[in-house]
Amino acid sequence: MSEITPEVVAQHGLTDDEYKLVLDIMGREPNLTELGIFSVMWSEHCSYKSSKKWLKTLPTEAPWVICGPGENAGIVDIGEGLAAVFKMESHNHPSFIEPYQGAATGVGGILRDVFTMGARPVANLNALRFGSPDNAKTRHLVAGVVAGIGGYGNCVGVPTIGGETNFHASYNGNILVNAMTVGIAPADKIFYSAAAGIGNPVVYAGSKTGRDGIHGATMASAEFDEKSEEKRPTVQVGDPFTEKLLIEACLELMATDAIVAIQDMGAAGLTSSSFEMASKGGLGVELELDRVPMREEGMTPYELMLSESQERMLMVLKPGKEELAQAIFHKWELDFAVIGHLTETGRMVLKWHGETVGDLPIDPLAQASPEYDRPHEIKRETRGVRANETPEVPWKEALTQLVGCPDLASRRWIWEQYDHMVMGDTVVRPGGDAGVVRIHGTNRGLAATTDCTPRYVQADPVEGGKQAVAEAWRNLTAVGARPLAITDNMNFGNPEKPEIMGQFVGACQGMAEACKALDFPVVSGNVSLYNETAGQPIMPTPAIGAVGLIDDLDRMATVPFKASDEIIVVLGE
Amino acid sequence: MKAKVHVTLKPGVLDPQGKAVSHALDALGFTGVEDVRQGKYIEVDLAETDPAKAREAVDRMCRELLANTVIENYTVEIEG
Amino acid sequence: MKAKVHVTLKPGVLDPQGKAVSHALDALGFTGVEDVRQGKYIEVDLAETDPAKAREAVDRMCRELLANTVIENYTVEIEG
Amino acid sequence: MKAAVIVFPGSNCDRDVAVALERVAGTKPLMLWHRETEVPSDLDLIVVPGGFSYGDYLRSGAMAAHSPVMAGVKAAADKGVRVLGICNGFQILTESHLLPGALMRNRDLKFICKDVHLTVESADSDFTRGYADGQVVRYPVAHHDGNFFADDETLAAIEDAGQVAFRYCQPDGTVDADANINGSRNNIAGLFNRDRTVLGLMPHPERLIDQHLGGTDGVPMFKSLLEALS
Ligand SMILES: Nc1ncnc2c1ncn2[C@@H]1O[C@H](COP(=O)(O)OP(=O)(O)O)[C@@H](O)[C@H]1O
Repeated sequence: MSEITPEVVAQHGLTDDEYKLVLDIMGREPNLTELGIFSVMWSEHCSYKSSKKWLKTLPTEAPWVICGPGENAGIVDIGEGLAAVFKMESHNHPSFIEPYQGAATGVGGILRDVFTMGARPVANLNALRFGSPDNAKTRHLVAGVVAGIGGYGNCVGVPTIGGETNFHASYNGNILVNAMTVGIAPADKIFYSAAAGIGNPVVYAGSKTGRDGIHGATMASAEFDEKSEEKRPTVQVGDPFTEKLLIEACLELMATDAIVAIQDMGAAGLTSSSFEMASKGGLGVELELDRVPMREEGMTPYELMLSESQERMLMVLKPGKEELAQAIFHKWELDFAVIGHLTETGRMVLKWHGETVGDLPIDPLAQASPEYDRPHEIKRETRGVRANETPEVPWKEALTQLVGCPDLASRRWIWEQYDHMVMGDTVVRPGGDAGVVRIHGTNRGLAATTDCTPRYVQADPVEGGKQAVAEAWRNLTAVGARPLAITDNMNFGNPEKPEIMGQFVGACQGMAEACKALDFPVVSGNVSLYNETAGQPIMPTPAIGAVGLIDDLDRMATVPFKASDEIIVVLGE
Repeated sequence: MKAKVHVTLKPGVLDPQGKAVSHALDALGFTGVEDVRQGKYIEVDLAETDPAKAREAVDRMCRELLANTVIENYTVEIEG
Repeated sequence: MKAKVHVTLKPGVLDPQGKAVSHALDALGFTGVEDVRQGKYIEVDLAETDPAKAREAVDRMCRELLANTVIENYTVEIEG
Repeated sequence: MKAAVIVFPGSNCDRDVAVALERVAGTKPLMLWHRETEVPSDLDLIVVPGGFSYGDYLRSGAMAAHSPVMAGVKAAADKGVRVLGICNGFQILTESHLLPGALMRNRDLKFICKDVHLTVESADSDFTRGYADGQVVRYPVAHHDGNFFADDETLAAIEDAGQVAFRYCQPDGTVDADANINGSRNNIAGLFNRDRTVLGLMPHPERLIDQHLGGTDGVPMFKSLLEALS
């Protein structure tokens, strides 16, 4: 009797066509572990199956770009032998279900993406969208998310220097929590994920693996409905202390020459990290799953491959470096285990106490994942608002209304809960146009901002996409920085609806145009689709995170008026 | 009446606090500590005098505020 | 054996967490909440099989680490 | 001045304070790992820095207070070596009983990161001689557990012995309830031991040591130490 019934296939979020492709690739029926692997690898979250086609149209190159999209984070040259490494990532659904832990683990995940590449994280930012302030849940969600972001970032000791926060009823049942990290690495010592060297040891480091978030990756891609309550126990708990140790241990090991390739275990944990590393290197891998450090008894290969436990890393080491690496991880009181080695087969072979429990071809699975050209319809509302159509409001009243409206009100309550000064290099704190951190030991600075105005994108996806990029560019120039590049976090509804897909495609078009015009390439990003509750989509929200360079901090600009009797100038139309 | 509420992490949910305490006990030389789990203990004094009603109210407090049922379990004891 | 440890604030020590919970319960519409005190509940699994020795060890753990006796009291229960 | 900074797993202001010491004193401090069982005997100053030692999961500073290195710090403090605990360092010093009282969760339960005003309650110490009695300074705070508590008797003893180093105040120096950001008894932000050889404070002097960071009110503390201990 086969254990793979149509129900089991459906539970794993695979369509009939996709399952046929599975059978083709395997040449036989997969077992449960193998099916689970396909399901996470081909989830929207990991495969970008709806968005890939359009993401490819974004400009990603410039002379200062060291690494564009495709790695854990994007990298740009910032001179004097250094590089800025950054990315933004969403943790929307988990944060709605459990705001504190959801937001906290979102910060943890994005930090790992950055230090995995050899960078010390120097700044965090976030872009948050909540439902209407009148909604009963909003207060609880805002409090939980902000506390979670702070709880994690403060403990890890990376300053949170900026972000943005909007409120709108379309986010009532589906908030957005996008977290961004900026790190600094030596430009000539960047770590990538492509595995190399047949026979080289594959090692595991960090926290133990538990039954956290199994199915989590599939959840992040499934539309929300009433049944999401049942998926609740899939929320993971973050452990920022362990993350801090992991940062220090990884950076210490990176200072040696022991690492061939490294990848954090993000969504879909061991599965996606091992597949990505092997696929990029064109190699095979054999894993002995019984050697994985486990938090609980009785865990199965299926669970080990799909667990989303946090604060874990996978590495390929040079032969003979295991002891050196182990000593460093043990010094930082972290788990460490050699769990496999690279092979020339191009297959992933999973062993469990010596027995083969999974055997899959890597490339067809990792690279031939489905790619869709979904129908789309770009709706552009060209008609602008005319002055004579707006209601007459006495200016004083208008001013008090504006100052009091949730989207313009002061965000101090939020950023005072974030340690925005730790590391001793924050020169522009939150509350300005962009946050600025000094490049340690120099008089230069990195500026960073996150921006998007969803109602513009709603009205006209193309113009709205352009505007988001332009606003980020302006916020950087406003502090005196030279804009370098952006990361994006594309938050949209269900892409199977042509109108939503049109928002996505339009926003990509607009962003691409603006990026080209401004010489402001996209070096990393993240897509979050299916942000809907009971069929109601969120406003289209392509959040832009941007980084710029200030060559001389003495020439930086800040918001406050500096003295009386100075002249005030308004620039632009 | 007084209600005594225990809120503990569900089995299987990572307990960073318990883990850290267990480590620290080890470092202090306490041997034979196999596991530590940390939870909350909350005492609620109520004006209510009917035990059944008190329990019902506290149960609702737990679901709505005191426990995060996504990751936590709770128990309620009512005392005279 | 399992030890159940309750760590509570000494009477007279202000409990900001309890107060905040009490406020929040009020805001949620729970009436008749007179006081809330929040403490910690820690479960320690021990290899020790002798109850008296287990109690002694856990008592020492409390004094040395689990409770801060400047502000907190603790109780220890040992279970088979 | 020979200084050392203790590094616990989870410390995250260790580098910041090392930078401040180096800027002011010109020499790098020694970084002492938490597992060290011995503290060098020729130290003039030991700094216990901010952060989240061991995650601060049980109580802030509780686990660090029992770390191997703290035994050495206590022994050094007994011999009169100056000890400065900042933020988590202050919490560790109270948990180690080098300072009285305890630091509890902030009154409003939220993490607070902002600049606050403090009065210098006594300039008569190796830590504060660069300030004037009653001077108002502006320091950043960044903590979740800075709510200082001591019972009435202990508090009276602290006040009688003049152990209060800093209090939260208004910009004009008024010490009142509104200025008390975290609920600390008597607005206490920093505390000496009886001999004034140990200082613990919640605010971060190391975060205001150059104009780019928004001010230099932290510099006199490191200068004071340098002058006193060289
Ligand atoms: N979630 C947040 N985290 C950190 N800082 C924030 C957050 N939201 C807003 N801020 C800060 O508050 C200021 C104003 O925010 P907002 O009005 O949303 O941005 P903008 O100036 O782009 O319109 C900015 O300096 C921003 O960095």
